Amino acid sequence: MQGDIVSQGVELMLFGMGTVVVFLALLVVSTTAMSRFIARYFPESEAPALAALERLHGQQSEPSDDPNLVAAISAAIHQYRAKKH
Amino acid sequence: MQGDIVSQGVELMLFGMGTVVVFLALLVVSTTAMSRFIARYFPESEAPALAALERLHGQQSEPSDDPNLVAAISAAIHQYRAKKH
Amino acid sequence: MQGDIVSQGVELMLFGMGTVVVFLALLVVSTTAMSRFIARYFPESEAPALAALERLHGQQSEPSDDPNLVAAISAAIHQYRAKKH
Amino acid sequence: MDNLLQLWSTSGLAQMGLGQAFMILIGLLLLFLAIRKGFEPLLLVPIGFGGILANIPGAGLAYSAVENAVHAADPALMAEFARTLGVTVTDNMKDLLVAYSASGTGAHLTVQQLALDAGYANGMLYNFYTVAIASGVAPLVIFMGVGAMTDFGPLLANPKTLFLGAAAQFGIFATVLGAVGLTSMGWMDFSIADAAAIGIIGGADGPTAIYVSSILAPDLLGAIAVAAYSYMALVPMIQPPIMRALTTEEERKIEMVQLRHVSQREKIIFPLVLLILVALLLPDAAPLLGMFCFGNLMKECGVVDRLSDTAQNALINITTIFLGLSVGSKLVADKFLDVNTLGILGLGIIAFGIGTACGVLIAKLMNRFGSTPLNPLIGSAGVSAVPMAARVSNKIGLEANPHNFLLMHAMGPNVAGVIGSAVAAGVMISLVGG
Amino acid sequence: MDNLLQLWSTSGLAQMGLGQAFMILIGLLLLFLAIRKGFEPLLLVPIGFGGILANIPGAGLAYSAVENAVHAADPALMAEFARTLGVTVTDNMKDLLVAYSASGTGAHLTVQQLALDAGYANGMLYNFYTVAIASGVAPLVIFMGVGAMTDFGPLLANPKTLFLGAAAQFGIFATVLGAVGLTSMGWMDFSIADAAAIGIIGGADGPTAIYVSSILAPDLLGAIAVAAYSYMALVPMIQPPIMRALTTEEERKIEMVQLRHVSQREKIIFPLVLLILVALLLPDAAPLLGMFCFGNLMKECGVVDRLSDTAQNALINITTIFLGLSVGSKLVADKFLDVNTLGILGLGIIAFGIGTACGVLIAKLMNRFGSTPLNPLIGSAGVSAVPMAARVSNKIGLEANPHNFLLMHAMGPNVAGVIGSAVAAGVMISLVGG
Amino acid sequence: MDNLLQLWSTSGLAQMGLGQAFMILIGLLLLFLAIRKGFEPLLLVPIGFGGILANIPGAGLAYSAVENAVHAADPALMAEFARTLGVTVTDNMKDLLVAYSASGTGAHLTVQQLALDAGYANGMLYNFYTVAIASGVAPLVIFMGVGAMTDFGPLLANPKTLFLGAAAQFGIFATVLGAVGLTSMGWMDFSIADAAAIGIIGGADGPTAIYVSSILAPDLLGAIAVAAYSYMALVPMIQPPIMRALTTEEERKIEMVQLRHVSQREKIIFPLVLLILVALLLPDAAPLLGMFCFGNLMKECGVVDRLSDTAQNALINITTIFLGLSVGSKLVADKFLDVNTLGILGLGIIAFGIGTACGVLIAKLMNRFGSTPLNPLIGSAGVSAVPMAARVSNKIGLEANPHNFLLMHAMGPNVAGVIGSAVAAGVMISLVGG
Ligand code: NA
Ligand code: NA
Ligand code: NA
Repeated sequence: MQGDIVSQGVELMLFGMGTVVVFLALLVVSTTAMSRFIARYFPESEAPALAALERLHGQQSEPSDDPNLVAAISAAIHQYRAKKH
Repeated sequence: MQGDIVSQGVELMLFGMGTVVVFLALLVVSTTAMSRFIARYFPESEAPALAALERLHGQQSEPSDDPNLVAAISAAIHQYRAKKH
Repeated sequence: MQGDIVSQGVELMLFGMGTVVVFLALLVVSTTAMSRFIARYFPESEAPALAALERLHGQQSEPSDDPNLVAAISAAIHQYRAKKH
Repeated sequence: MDNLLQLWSTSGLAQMGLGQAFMILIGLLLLFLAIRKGFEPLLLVPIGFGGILANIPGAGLAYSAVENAVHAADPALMAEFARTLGVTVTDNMKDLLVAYSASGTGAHLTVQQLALDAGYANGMLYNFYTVAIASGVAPLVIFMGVGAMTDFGPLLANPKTLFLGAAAQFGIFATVLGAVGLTSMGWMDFSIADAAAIGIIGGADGPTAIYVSSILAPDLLGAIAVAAYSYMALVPMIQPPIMRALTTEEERKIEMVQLRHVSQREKIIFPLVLLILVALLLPDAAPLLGMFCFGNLMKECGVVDRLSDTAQNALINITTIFLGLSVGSKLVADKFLDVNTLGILGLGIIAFGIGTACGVLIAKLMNRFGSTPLNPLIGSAGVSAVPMAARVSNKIGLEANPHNFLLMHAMGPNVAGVIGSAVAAGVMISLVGG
Repeated sequence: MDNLLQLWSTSGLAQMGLGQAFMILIGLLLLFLAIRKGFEPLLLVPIGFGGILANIPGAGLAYSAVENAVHAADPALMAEFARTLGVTVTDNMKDLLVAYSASGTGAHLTVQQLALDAGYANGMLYNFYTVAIASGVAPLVIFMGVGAMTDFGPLLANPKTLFLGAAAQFGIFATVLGAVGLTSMGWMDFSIADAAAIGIIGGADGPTAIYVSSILAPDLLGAIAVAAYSYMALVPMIQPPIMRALTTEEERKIEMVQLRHVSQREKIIFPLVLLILVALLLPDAAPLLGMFCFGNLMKECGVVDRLSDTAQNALINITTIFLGLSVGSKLVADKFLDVNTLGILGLGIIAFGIGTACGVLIAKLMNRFGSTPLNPLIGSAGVSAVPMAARVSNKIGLEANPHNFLLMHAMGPNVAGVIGSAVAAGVMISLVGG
Repeated sequence: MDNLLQLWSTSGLAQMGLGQAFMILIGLLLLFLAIRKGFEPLLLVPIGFGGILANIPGAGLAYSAVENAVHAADPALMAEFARTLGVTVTDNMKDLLVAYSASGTGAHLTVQQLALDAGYANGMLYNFYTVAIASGVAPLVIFMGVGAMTDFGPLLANPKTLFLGAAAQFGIFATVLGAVGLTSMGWMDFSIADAAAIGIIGGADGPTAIYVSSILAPDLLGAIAVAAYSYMALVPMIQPPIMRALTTEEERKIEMVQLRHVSQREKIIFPLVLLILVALLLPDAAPLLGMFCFGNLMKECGVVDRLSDTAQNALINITTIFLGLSVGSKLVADKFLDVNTLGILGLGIIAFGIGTACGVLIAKLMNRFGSTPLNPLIGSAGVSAVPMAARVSNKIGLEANPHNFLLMHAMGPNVAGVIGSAVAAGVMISLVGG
């Protein structure tokens, strides 16, 4: 880099900010294109997606609405957490 | 350190043990002073302290005295632990 | 190693495979001897062995056959796992 | 008696300098802020504690073996150092250190060996710094862990928010200008590399700031890291006045449309798209953004959960402990107590302010020209400071309109700001560090 | 304008070579196989990602500071390098690197210092490789973790299955022969050390393969690791046809007697017996098998559960992340894109096939001469590829006879194969690496 | 045939020395004690296993590349070594190693490079030792983890118990006297630094003992660590007779008043008070006590729980594994099998006994002159050996008076003993190591 330090700073600002904006603009374009491409050619059917999500997170959708059970569960989790410390 | 090894050893004992005693005596003084200072100027009201402790440990004081629940809890925890291995 | 590369390869094969077979054969002999020695002189009485295993794994043999409890347990474990994510 | 004298002369009280005492107080202040006020405690507790350790007089924990030898100033050893380095011994031992750092490989190694043979050793914190920061590994590993904790869903649902993340980086470059301005007026003495490292405070991203300063301005690293983390903790105080001043009540009330569902596939592909863009355009940002994308890919791909969990827990925690202590080693009095440190602290807060303002203003601009409504309050989240800045946007939004939940909308610019400042880091390393 | 040129000249697009672009595609392919097809994702995700990072043009992440300096080819610096190394500068910069690696200690250190002083730095992946693999520590730590996850119970219940683990290692040595054969015919160019390292792919054991190649053939490490892990993932496709071809329906239906109970004491003593045998007979296998036995002893002894848990979780995960990225650094285009890589990939699959066949055939032999029935399908598990190969044995067994559960029986030869290939590794290091 | 000879000559049996065989048995004995008898298994399992690995003949796992080259004794290489070091080759290869360790930087590096070029490598355990112990990092990290597990509550409730922790350190210094006495009588051959390192066994604190010996007497480290951990495990056998002999039935029955509640604030401030005292008075204890206080602050401050958890789990476990194996590397026969080792084992147990006795006696003294009743049994806990010694106090107390629960009261002197021996370590490093 040539010139005095102020002009170096100005240049750094111009080229730096320029690069940031150009890069993120390209990222906007690529991301949008990628999302559209996937939505068009590899759409996830909602049900399998949900299943995949559940598989990933070890969740299961079985209802656990018995209030007694829910109480037991939350108590067990509390106690488990308390034990951890 | 000068002198033969025995006199070096004696010196090391004297200065070493002396330092240990002096250091821990100063620690007694500073600790006592610190505790008094805190008790006087920054007393923890008991209730918030307990709350803080509970927050720290994720415990909660809600009673879980239903014997059925307690059984469920301990069984769940056992099974959880067994699964971990 | 002397000779051209093919004879080196043949030698490596002969000595290598030989060592593998001899080593594992010795391991068969030593392992069998070790198992017999232990079975003869230091037999684990079955019950303590089971207890040791349980101690190791934090399991306990108490029956948890109340179906209600089992449901609570599995629900608690599910929920605990789900929370982890 | 000799032993008593030796013990006394090696005690801290006998060697305590005013600067060291002051820096120990600074360390205690950082601990107070972290523990009592909740200022980014995960970093400021280790940094503050490391700062105290670094300033223990006579312990030399933050110095290399050679520095420790020079501080001890044994005349015979100093004479040998001087002979090896080809200089004359002076009263000012700093000259020796200058000559040492300018020496060639042979002399360098010999002086090191002389110091070690004379019983001097590298300080504990110096070793931590060498392994964790000088090698560059600790900030990169933390960035990997941050990647593994980041959800790009909101960003993918509304990619335009990337522009807000870009806008807020103007704080970085405005600060560079400020630093060179102060220098040209003779008030401070920063090189262009120093200015770039100071600017990165405006990125509001700890590991990025530490990574850039370790390359461009290692001597300023302590002040820069302290400023970056302190101001990140102060975001809920710095940002709201600026946000209120630049927006009307009506703008703050704007409700945004709910974000679309983002598929798992998009989330898996996104870090790869970002990586390829980096590879094509800005290789100097590859270490930072590469590790970030790697962490995110591990999280999203769903097949290496045990690696992802470790990256988010054991590994990032271990690294944080040593990173913090290492940063603390740069709080040693003779490096930190300098008028430049004041300049850095002042410029840092300006950087945060300008970044916030630019984010909000560009959001207003986009709202004016865009088709879908955009609440300008989410622009301020573009400085990063994840997730604090997004929470601030949400809070100010709720004040204006109790049905206006901006949190998820603000997470888009928030993570975009992380990418933006990593890109800025790459540009500056490329232009200034080469 | 200068800056624009500088930015452009440092961008990836301006420097991208065909080889690098191709290797980035290979990296993406590995990620696809790992994530979508489930090919050993714990290793292939980091390896694939590391491969992409290594080939980012201009970033030099996989190169040392000296290599980066030579690639940048600054004329003044190159002249100084050449002077230090005592060679004449040519247009071909590779000559400089050859001279550098052949140089003595003094010249070596001086050139390094020159490169560092000129602002070049070791790439991130180069550092990872140096620390994790060149030092040998990462494969050993992973082997320790694998030991802590291994149950020798089925092996102890039926020690004869160790012979199946021995037989399957013939794949290793047949491949050595293949590699030297290709070389003697002039189709490839492998040294005997290269041939040994390639053979170890047939061991179907990742850490062993990486450990051996890091000692015997570091340049081939990338291809060997990729081949080993890919073929381990392909075991369910490679093995079944061979197993079916070599066995009759009747043999596949053989039911085996239930395994006896193995006491905890036997499990505790076994790793020590193995260690003592290694100590007496094959010291060159001591690092690998020693760490393996150590991990297993920690697991079985029951008194150091917290160490064993850490070895199986945090420690092995952290090591896997860095091992994978480090292996990726060997996927750099100018080292990987070579006709030898094709040879390695071809030889590797042959190694798996021969190992599988030998295991099955020896099992048939043992069945003919032994007293208790032995299903030959468990022979194929002797290649290791734990636990995939044992599952394959079980599956094929169930196809022939729905009451035939071979899984536990196949675990014996399966873990025996791990020991067998570690022994083979020791022999080869002893004979070829000395 | 040549290959068979080569294989045989590299086998362990052909190279096994009597010392190595004996040390392997020692390793097995340590494993037996750890696994079957529960002797400090977390350390003694890795140490015992490392000891076996270190003594595998021909593997050279505990030696540097240069040592391995000298043991192999290739005549041409030895001649080159001798030429570089400027000595004449003799039959006794030890002379070469002595000349090597006395050589200057240049010769040192050249000999290393010669050994590496000739295909010799640093042994695995040698590398572990270099990274974990020679650098000092492993004992410090373990001390940090111990700090994060320590509750200073009982100490803060009754600060006077710090005197008991001081008194019990007399065992350390009495042992120093014993060691120099044995030397002056010509029975052993210890330097004053050796004597100091041996004395620290009486501190009953593993990481402190390893840290001090790694600085003052690396050659004795193996014996010192083994003695320290073995005697810590034997505390329930060593202490009770001494405690009973020095106290009356009446004294053992003394019930102590319940400890007052200690506030969270006191617990947060205490590690800082301790740190400041260290900084002012004893900088040489700063690494040990600094890391200890840091761990404790992380635990008590309540805002960095994830760091504290990692310091108490993954980090301390990983470090323990490598620390143990590294200590094992010092059990190599030619360093361990020495009459001095017997002296160390003998002196170590005397140190424990004297420490216990002093703690009890000073407690009796304090009980006589103090206002509140003090059960002298808690004095023995001042040796540290946390929490074993406190449990012993409790058990003996319960025997005399079934309503007398001394455990919490004994935790005060127990943790005070940790501080006391770290202070003693600082004094000795300051006076002897400088
Ligand atoms: Na940012
Ligand atoms: Na195998
Ligand atoms: Na102690």
